[in-house]
Amino acid sequence: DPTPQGGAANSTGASRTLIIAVANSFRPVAELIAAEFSQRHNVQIQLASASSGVLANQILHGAPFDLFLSADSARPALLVDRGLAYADSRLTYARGILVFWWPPGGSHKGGEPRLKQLNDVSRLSIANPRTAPYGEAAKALLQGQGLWTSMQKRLVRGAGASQAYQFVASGNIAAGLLPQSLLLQGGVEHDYLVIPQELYPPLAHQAVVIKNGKAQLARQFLQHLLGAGQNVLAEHGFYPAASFASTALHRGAD
Amino acid sequence: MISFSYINQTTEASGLKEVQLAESGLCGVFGRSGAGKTTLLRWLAGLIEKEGTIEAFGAVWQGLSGSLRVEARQVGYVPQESALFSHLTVAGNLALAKPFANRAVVEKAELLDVLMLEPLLDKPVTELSGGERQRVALARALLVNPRWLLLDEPLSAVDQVHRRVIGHYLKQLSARLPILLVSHSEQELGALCDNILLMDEGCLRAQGSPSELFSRPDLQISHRDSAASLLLAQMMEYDPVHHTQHLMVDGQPLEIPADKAVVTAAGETLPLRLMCRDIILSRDTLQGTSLRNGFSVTVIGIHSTAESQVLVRLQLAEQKLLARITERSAEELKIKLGDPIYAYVKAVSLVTSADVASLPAR
Amino acid sequence: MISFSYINQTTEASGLKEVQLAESGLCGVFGRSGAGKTTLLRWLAGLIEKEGTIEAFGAVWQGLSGSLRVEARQVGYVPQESALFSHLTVAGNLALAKPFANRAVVEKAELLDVLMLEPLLDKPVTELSGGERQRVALARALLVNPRWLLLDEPLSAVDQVHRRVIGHYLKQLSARLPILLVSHSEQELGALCDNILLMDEGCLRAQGSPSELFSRPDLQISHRDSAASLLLAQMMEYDPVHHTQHLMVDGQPLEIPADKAVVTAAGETLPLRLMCRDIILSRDTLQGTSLRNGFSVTVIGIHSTAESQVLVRLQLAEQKLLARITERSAEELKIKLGDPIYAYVKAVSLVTSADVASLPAR
Amino acid sequence: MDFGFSAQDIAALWLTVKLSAVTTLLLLVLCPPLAWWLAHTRRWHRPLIEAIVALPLILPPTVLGFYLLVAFAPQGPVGSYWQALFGTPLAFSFSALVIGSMLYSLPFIVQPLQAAYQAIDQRQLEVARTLGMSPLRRFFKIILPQTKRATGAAGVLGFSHTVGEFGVVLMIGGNIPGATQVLSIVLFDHVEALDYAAAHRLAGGLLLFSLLALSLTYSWLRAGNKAPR
Amino acid sequence: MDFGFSAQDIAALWLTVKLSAVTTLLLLVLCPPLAWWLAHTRRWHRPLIEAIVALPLILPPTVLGFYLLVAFAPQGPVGSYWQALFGTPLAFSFSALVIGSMLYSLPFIVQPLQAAYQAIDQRQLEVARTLGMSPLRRFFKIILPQTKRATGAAGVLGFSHTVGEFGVVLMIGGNIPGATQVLSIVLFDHVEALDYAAAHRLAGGLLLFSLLALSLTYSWLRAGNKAPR
Ligand SMILES: Nc1ncnc2c1ncn2[C@@H]1O[C@H](COP(=O)(O)OP(=O)(O)OP(=O)(O)O)[C@@H](O)[C@H]1O
Ligand SMILES: Nc1ncnc2c1ncn2[C@@H]1O[C@H](COP(=O)(O)OP(=O)(O)OP(=O)(O)O)[C@@H](O)[C@H]1O
Ligand code: MOO
Ligand SMILES: [Mg+2]
Ligand SMILES: [Mg+2]
Repeated sequence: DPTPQGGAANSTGASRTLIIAVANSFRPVAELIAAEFSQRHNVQIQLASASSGVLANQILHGAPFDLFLSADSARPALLVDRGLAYADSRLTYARGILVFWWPPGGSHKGGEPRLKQLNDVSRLSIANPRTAPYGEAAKALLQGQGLWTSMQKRLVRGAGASQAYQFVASGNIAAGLLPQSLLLQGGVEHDYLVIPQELYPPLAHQAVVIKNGKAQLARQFLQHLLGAGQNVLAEHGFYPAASFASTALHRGAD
Repeated sequence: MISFSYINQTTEASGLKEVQLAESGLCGVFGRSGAGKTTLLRWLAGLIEKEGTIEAFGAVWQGLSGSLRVEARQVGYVPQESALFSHLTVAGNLALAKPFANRAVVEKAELLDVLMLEPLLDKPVTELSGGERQRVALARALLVNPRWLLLDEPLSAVDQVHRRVIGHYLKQLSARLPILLVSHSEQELGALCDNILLMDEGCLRAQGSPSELFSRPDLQISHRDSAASLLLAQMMEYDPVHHTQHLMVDGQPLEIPADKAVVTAAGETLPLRLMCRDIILSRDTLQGTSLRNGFSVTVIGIHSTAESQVLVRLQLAEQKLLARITERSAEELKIKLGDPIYAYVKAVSLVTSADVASLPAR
Repeated sequence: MISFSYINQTTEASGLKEVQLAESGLCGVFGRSGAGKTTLLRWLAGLIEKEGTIEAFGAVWQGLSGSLRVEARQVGYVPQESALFSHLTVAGNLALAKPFANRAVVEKAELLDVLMLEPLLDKPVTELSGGERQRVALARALLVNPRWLLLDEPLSAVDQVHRRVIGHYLKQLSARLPILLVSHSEQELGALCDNILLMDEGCLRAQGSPSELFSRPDLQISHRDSAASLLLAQMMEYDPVHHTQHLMVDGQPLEIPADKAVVTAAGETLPLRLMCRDIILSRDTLQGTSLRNGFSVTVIGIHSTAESQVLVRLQLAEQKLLARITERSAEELKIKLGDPIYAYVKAVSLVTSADVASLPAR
Repeated sequence: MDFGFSAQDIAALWLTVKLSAVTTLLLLVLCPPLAWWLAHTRRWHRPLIEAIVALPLILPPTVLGFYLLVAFAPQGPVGSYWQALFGTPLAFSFSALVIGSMLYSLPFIVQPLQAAYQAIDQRQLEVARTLGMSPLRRFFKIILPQTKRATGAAGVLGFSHTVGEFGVVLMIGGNIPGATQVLSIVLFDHVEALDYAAAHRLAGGLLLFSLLALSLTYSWLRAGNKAPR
Repeated sequence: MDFGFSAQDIAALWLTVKLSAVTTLLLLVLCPPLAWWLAHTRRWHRPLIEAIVALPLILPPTVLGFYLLVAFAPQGPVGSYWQALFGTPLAFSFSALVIGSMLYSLPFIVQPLQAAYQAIDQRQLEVARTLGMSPLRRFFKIILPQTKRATGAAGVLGFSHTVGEFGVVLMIGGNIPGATQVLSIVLFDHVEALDYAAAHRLAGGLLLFSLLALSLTYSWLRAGNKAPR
């Protein structure tokens, strides 16, 4: 059993401290929920954020995290496969929302764009489909629209969704296929189209409780996230987990 | 005409106001270690800033309106430490010395020959001996065809054979090119220079011909063991049998080995350096000795120097001569001011500027 | 006893097999620029590898079983370029010279005094003049109380006044400490050294006393203008009235200015250097001249040198003397082998080792 | 040529070499005057300039990249000027990568050069002036040859640093295959996607190749520079 | 002290300074012998070692971090040894950050030192040997004082590089507030979270502070090092 011994140093003497590895894109929401949780349960919570890929790598090599909130479902599944996380803890806690954002600029007037206009943009910013779930979703959408091949030369890839957003926000790229959460966070309220759910595979954000950590506390937090925590999701650009059939259904989404 | 005034703020008391030099000739710079000789040369080359004024070759090099750039002064400078370009060979160093304008002061082939650099051309300069380095530095400075040559002890690590050959070459060059030569060798300066600058404590103290400077009893220089006088002699006929050269000094004859006079043609003037300690005074003419040259002179001064010696100042028709003898001799000869007397000198102990060439084969 | 054999693969033909030196005394190293003097000293110090063997102070420094580390040789080395520690002051440089063991060769205060370093102590060495740098390098080498002092032209940029003072000091030191001194000044070597190594083309050519070496007609050295003989004189009484010192050379009297003999007590031996060109030959004794010292000698050799000059080899009772006169004089005096003759010399033109101290105030 | 590298890998390799070479060459042209000035000026503000040169290091590359992105935007201070000048947007172009990489590697070129220039024997340069050599001639004939090794070593460091550079390039390049997708990004993507086999293959190949190239470069630098006696 | 910095910022600042200082100090102790060896050995494998020193640069920091992570993991080659020795895991500890940062900044310390050592006047060192000075004494009395500026400048670069370092630290540190969360990661997080106000404040403060610190350091280095005549 390759179960890592990691976390021993950090867990001693601070048993009421929970270390949560959270994907960059979910961090702002996680902060809100964590604040509420730690007040209610007198627990100190440390959020360690990075891209889901980096976090998974770290957990694979003994990172002392108790809970992993990934922005996808493949990486939590891998951790379970490797025996590093509890299989029964793998749950979808939120779903991402992909939008087509085309802010005004140049001859473009702004307003809510239509899906057909995807092909009109000079350059389109997406997250890297290889590493970021939002990129994967964007790719699926473009493939569905028959634009994937023809737009290759006009695609710009951010390492994560956040970079892809910055490309557009800074005015360097005309438009992007991005998480709604980021737009809300950046104060963008117009000029985007929420892509219909059926046009891309569900962006299931899954969590797992890491073995050798404070599993009890972690499960407690997860419970909170799936309960009271769900209320804040919508206003931050996520679909609640329950809004999309059962969590069990999405275990096999990868 | 070159003229400069060099101001040393700290000890400006008794310095020379201004120095004037002709646009040819070899001028020596003499003074103790730390006297400021290097500093003077660096200032003249434009490498350091110091109060003073310089006018040379009809242009102001340093004045009220600022200072002429080093690059534009067109001097040939040999620093005390050679400062060869350390990444290059000898040939590489020489190649960087591109001639200024189209003056042709030296011929490269001749220069390499005199400085014996031919066999060294392909050596990296980091593998040269001390004397070899100095010769390369001198060649490099000359190859730019400079307007003025500033030499800071350029031959201190060169052996005496080479040193004389090169000294002689410089002397010849100085007919066309003014040269400032720092040296600690009074003999060298006396034999080569027309003019000497004396430095002390950062100041220029005195300027004059070697004969003047080295015989001024107020300057310590005349008290030295190596003090000497300079006489100008007229070239007369050559005696091919004895291989000797006849000369005339203020109307009195003199005969020297011919090879001491090679460079000068009949009718011309030859400077002779007579070491004070080499002159023998006699009441009468001498016979049956190897001493062949005697002048009839008058005593015009008697100065005590080191404890038991006296410097006797002698007058020929026009020129003056210094002799150093022991007090005991002076006493026995009963030398008094105004006395007529004979001053003898060994022909082989004369030093002429030509002397530097009369050498065993290189 | 120090002995070494130095092998130069390229031109090993006519070199010296082995050199032996006493564990005291001043040994000169003489030779042209590029002759290999610096290389020899660096090898002796252990800084470069070269074939050969060195035994010194009862230990093998270089032999079949390898080479003694530089640090363990305990030499005092003054390189040709001074190589002062450039980030320090003079005092800082001297402070790094920690004495080896508890030998006390020099006293620091005296050393600073002789080398006139007191006023320079706080100066960064980058701001020293050439001669000042050399004096610091010498002091630094001496302050380690070395077993052997290796000096590579240590005084080439020092003026003649300081140079003589320091030369004299080294001469005194050499009573306790063997010294190897590279110099281009034959006069300096003749006045200071007991022993001279002659180098040429990378090889050791000859070893001998200065009088021997400088008067060997087979060595080019005797043909030079500055060639000289060395005579050993016995100190006799001092004449306080005339301030002269009486001496005896092979039973013949000699009288010199007393300040030329200050260092030596009555009864002791004083080396005298007689320049070949300063010696005057006469058939008879001379009267009524400032020439006071004549020896009765026998002609034992006549060699032509430069075109119109001859070297005459003279024999006193024990010692030998070289005189250089013109061919013309030789002819007129009819000099033949075996002739008895008088050799005169001006007292003031004698050079003694004491001479170096008889100087204008420092 | 196939060692299990994809076409994407090859394209990225080519782009990386091109980017690093251009960046290094430009730095080696632009830095010497700056380094020379820094080595010899006696102005009071020299330490300030030295500090400014080192400043890009202080920011994490991605953050530096972010600020560059803002500056390079068509409305940004640099980008607008660029667009007016060349008619094309700056960001996400090869030029942007070059500028960003240069900024990021600048201190590693300037500083060694400055140190090397300070170590040059001033007396040799003084003599050069008396020989009438112009500043440019002094630079090419004396300073450059005497600092060849330092310049070479600085170039190697700069090149390597650019090869490994990642944050800045990622931010202002946009990971466009063939245009701005360099090797470091591809490699990062492999790791990020937990595709260890591809990552190992690429990293191993890169390291082996670099080891060879660096060794050869250092050998060459060494041969050209004998230690003075 | 409050310039709008959060407690998290302050903790990260302190950790960053600690990490950079420890890394730089350790490098300044370990690199001189290596640099000296590289500067003076005539062995054939010198270029190889030089190349190996520069090699960490070739990998993107995150990828380098990944391999370190693998090595430092409790089952990894280094991590297991470490655990056996000290009883605590290596990865995600301060020690891991130090080791990673050292590896990453190594070439920037070694290379300038090596260049400085090569420029030292050999004749002075020869004389030092004849004076009987031991290698250690030669190092402390001659080599070190004469390369003070180069060492200082290398230290400054190393320090700055560690402050701005991000990829390696993120990977092997894990962004744990108070333990391994350094300033560069906090800053990155601000940008990633689109909290530009916080990012600007932190970046601005960091740059201003660094500018001051670097300027002072360079002034100090300069004062202590007069150019030789
Ligand atoms: N860069 C400098 N800064 C300060 N003082 C200096 C500097 N260079 C030389 N000096 C001092 O100025 C004086 C004159 O030095 P300079 O080098 O001109 O002497 P010098 O006559 O050439 O001596 P030497 O014959 O020994 O070469 C010396 O006392 C020296 O210590
Ligand atoms: N590092 C070196 N590599 C190769 N050749 C050298 C090296 N150093 C000196 N030489 C050569 O060896 C010969 C002897 O040099 P060395 O320095 O010993 O001469 P020297 O007798 O000291 O001359 P000087 O009186 O000019 O100082 C010279 O021809 C010189 O060019
Ligand atoms: O936080 Mo993500 O996994 O890079 O979008
Ligand atoms: Mg000088
Ligand atoms: Mg030598």
